[in-house]
Amino acid sequence: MALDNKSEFKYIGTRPNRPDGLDKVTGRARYGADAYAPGMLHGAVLRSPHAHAKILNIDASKALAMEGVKAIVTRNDFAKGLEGDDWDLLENTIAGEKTLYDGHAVAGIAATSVLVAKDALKLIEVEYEVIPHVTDVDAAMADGAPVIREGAADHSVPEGLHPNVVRYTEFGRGDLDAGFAAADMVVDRSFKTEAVHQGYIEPHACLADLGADGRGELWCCTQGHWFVRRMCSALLGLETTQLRVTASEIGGGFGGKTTVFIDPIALALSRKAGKPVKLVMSRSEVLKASGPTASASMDVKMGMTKDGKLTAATASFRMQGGAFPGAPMDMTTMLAFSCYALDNVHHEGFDVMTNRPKQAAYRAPGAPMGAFAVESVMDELCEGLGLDPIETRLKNAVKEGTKSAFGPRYKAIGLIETLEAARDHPHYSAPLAENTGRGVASGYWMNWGGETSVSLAIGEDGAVQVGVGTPDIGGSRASMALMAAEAIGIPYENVRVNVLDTAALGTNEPSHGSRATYASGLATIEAAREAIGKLCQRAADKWGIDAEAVEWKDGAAYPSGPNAGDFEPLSIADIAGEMGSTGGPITGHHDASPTGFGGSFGTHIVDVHVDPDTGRSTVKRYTVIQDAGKAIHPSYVEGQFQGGAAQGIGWALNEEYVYGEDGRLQNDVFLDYRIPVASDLPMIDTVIVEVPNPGHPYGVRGVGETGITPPLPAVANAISHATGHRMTRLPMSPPRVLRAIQGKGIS
Amino acid sequence: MVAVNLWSGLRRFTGGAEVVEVEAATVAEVLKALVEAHPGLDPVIKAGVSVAVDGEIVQRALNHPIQPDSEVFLLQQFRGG
Amino acid sequence: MRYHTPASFDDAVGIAADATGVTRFLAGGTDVLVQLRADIVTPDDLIDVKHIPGVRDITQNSDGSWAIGIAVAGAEMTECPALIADWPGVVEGMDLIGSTQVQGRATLVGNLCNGSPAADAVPGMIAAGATVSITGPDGNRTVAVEDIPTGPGRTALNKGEMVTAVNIPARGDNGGDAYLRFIPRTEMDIAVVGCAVNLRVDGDVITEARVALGAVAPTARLVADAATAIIGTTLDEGALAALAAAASAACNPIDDKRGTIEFRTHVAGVLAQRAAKIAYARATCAGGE
Amino acid sequence: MTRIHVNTTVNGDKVDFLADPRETLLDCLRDKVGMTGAKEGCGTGDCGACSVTLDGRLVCSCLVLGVEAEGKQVETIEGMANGGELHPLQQKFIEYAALQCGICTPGILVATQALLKKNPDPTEEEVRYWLAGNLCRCTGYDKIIRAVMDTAKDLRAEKVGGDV
Repeated sequence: MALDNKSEFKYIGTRPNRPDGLDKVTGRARYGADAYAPGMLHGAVLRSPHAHAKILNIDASKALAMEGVKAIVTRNDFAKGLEGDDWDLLENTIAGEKTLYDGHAVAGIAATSVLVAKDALKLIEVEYEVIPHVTDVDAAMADGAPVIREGAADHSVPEGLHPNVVRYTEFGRGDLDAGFAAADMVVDRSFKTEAVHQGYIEPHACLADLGADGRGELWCCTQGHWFVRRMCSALLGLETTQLRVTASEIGGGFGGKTTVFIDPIALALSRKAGKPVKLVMSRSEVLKASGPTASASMDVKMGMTKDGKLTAATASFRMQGGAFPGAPMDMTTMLAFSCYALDNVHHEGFDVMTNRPKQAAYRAPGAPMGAFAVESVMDELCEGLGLDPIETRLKNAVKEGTKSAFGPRYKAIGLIETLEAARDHPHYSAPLAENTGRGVASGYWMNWGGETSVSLAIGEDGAVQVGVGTPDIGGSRASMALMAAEAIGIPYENVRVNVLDTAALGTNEPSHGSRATYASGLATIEAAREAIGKLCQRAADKWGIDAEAVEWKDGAAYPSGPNAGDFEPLSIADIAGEMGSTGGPITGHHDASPTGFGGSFGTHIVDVHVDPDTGRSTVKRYTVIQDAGKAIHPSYVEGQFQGGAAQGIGWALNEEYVYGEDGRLQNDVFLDYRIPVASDLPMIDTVIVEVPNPGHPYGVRGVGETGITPPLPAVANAISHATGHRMTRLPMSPPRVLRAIQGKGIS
Repeated sequence: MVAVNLWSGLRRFTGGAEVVEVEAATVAEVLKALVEAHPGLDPVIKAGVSVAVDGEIVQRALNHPIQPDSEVFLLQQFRGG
Repeated sequence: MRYHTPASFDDAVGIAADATGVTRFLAGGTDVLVQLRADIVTPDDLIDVKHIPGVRDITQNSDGSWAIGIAVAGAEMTECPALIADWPGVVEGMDLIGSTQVQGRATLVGNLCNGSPAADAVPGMIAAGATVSITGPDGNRTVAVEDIPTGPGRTALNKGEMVTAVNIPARGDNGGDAYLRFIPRTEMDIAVVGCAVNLRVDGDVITEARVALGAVAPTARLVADAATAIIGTTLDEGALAALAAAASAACNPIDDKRGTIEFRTHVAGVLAQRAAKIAYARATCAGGE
Repeated sequence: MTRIHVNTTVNGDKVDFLADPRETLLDCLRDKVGMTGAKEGCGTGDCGACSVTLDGRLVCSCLVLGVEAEGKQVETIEGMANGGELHPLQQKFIEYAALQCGICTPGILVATQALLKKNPDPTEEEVRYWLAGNLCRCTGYDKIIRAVMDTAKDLRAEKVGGDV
């Protein structure tokens, strides 16, 4: 899909009110837990209190005998004989022979009320045999560590590694020895990050209604309802198209709602009880048993000449993604050095299983950890050689045609533009207060295209309805409406965008990978162009001329030039008003798996004050600069930048999964899982850089994910400068920073 | 012939080669030809890979065309959040 | 669970004394409901005390002392300028608990009787020399606040007993108090360390002091050595150093998800100094604030 | 389990329902009164998505029992607009893009309205601390704070204008 090279836009780049705004400020918008059905039952899930245990027996007879209890399901109520990813998904949804982590689902219950369901859970008797567990990534790779699952390793793992290492990757190029020999300074450091959670405010929720004939409906909060349909169908042994899934409004996802946890259980309960079943997770269940991100243990070594040229770089990433394969070490390895032109580079990655919940995607999955390590080393090199961190990055920055560290050459990209904007931003040269450090870091996310289907129909009044399959998490209906308005030349207010259910449209991948505005936007524009072709044909028929002699501009058909004939233009409303009698409905449709999604670079600047007596860090000023390709609705682009930065700050400073010696999660409430609150943050300034993406008609790049990549190292670099001690471990909680200040090392 | 760059972890399935030349006009043909040339790559490709063609990353669009002079990289499967 | 709305303390005590299962009093409910929700405690009898006359009152007695009703919410204390003028530290401690929303419900007595070592309202009350009035099947008694918590989640209240009011002494002249806590964020956390200082000056010399620490031992504690360290001084550098050392020495904390022993012990000294400086400033320019 | 008949007032309308004493006001509003504008994000008073006012006082409805609402006045997000006319805060939140997913928005609007009633001229710091119990994971709070500050300014100007 090529770039239009359009320089003037009428609607793109404006900031109209979002179409779903009114619903969301009045409480009308219906999210996952806001659905009710006649005769509905309420579900609840029994979860393992053990990190690792054999299930010897489950006796549900007492619970089933309780008044109001209508159905109980265990693993036996799901599909048999699954393999690969489907088996993993089922095993994570409901435990089989073993429970693999604290909070692992063991049984589901449906009853006439939530209270009855919860009371009945206590009557289910499960006999466990507790076995040794491991939750730390390095410990899980060590000799003698408990094995989570024998034979889980795939073809990629070389001989001799612990069975908990289930995937391995290695790639690179050049001559590392020569590269490091050419360096004036080499920094070789180890880093560690803890697992964090996406922290969406809406817990997972669904309402399932599945008949004994295998036909069913599911209402749920998800980033991708076709994914939900495929996964649930597999786990319940249903025909995919027999299950109709409707995506509710979604209260945040950030990657964590691209898979299923409770939906298959609700469907199984509904099938067994013969009634609709609503199932809603508590916050504690969300933290314990949805999909947090991986934790990482990393070594990075980089060499630099005294004039700031990188000569060689190597990295090793060990990442745990819970009791299943899937830690995003492939993305971490591919993107770790993505900002820099390197001739001599090597990466190694290990996917390690532990007794923790199965990790799910979290905003640029895998990239922030790698960026933390690499950008910290970059900063230390600049500091050690007395070089400016932005000028040095500019000296090594990738640009169009540069061979990426992971292989392919970049197309048009905007890293240099973000670095130049950062260098020229007043924040970068502002004076710093006492005990305050400034950190800079860059980051990248490559984005994603994915299966996409969009339908567009002209209404009788000339307004346009657009049906997309990507749930709207952060304002994408407004973006689609702007793109449709621009393509057709009608006012934004005349475009209605709906997220359709799985029965109404071809398969769509989720709103993930920063793809919604890029891919559904591209398909919307193409669908609009198809409809315009039909509109022109209707005008041509009416005028008795060839369709090629009709031109579409500003929402109306015109004869193209004097030779075409002298006709009054026909507006979209004119044509639509007669469409029933001129050939029937007018629609446009586009299906694609677009590949030209480009990628988005960002550079962040942050000032952090550190209290030398307590180690407490306060973010005083923050600036995000990122390439959006073309900002369709700048307010929501800024919102993505700001949200990504805030999540990254939380990850850097205070968020972490804390497991006790017993392998149980210690902080399963928002009181102790500390995401940033309003008073923790300053205003977050934004600069939108626009280097058009050649793979989208209007130049769009996805912007959702890149923003969480630079904050980890930017904040770490700032604290390192404020304290004079290099911070190599996240979170940089006050006890850890205080120890560093006191010279006791980084624990 | 199209030169396909592999990641170095795959060398043990290709007799040490990190660049494999295959006859192919689409991404699907590249993957098929790779497995024919080196059957050890079969599980790798079945598990899911991405293919970079002249800087564009293809995962699902297997009909994506490839020119003889295209720069082609086999990459690990992409994920998004 | 049975829900009761007694109209008098006698009725409330009667229900509690007769109860055979788990009993909880409900005022603000910000702890009771969380425990109920998390399935930690589901009372058999829940006694809502908010229907008892007078429990929402903040009263200043003729001698200048204060009586605070057991259902007075934190937000109501922060809306009482005279109380803030007398006991800013006590009000600060209450005000730091939870969010604005929690402030609309949470109470001093609830915070005390929940028995958390990290309760923010408790060190301020201890430093102020506050007492609680208790009524029960065996009559009434008055107990110093520091004697109420006996361990995490445990109090000195006997079966059937309930607190009926918090009594805070008259401020008197040339006094000041302050409470500070350490948390990793700016709001919404449980104290990692809390410290309250209450003192009186004669000129610029400290003549009386009480220092209380929270979250560094199984209960909030009054630290006599810390008070001794600053009495008779002008809160000079030496006195501050001695104060910090005494505060740190009084710590007997645990390592947990919120902080380490090492960190809590160090920060207790830091907070004691900072709180003392605020209290001292308030005392020396009393009325001038 | 014996259920209790509760008579209360929600957004000015008298309503009644039967509540198990273990059910929260949030449960009762959503499941019995049919008002799903207040959301449950945590159930422990840490996220503010369930904010309502109870006799004018801002509270988390997940930390109030349904039976405690007896004889009280409850105000929820559903009562904020005047018929079809949005409250200035609601209008400004839309204009400022002060919401992304929108799940925290009802709670933040109810909390902010309570703030501006109490303090029509808050500083940025006061707004941030007042809203510290309303978690938002999407926006980084920037646009929310700006929308609140700007609404407060507008409302003050309107009031001054009215006085003249």
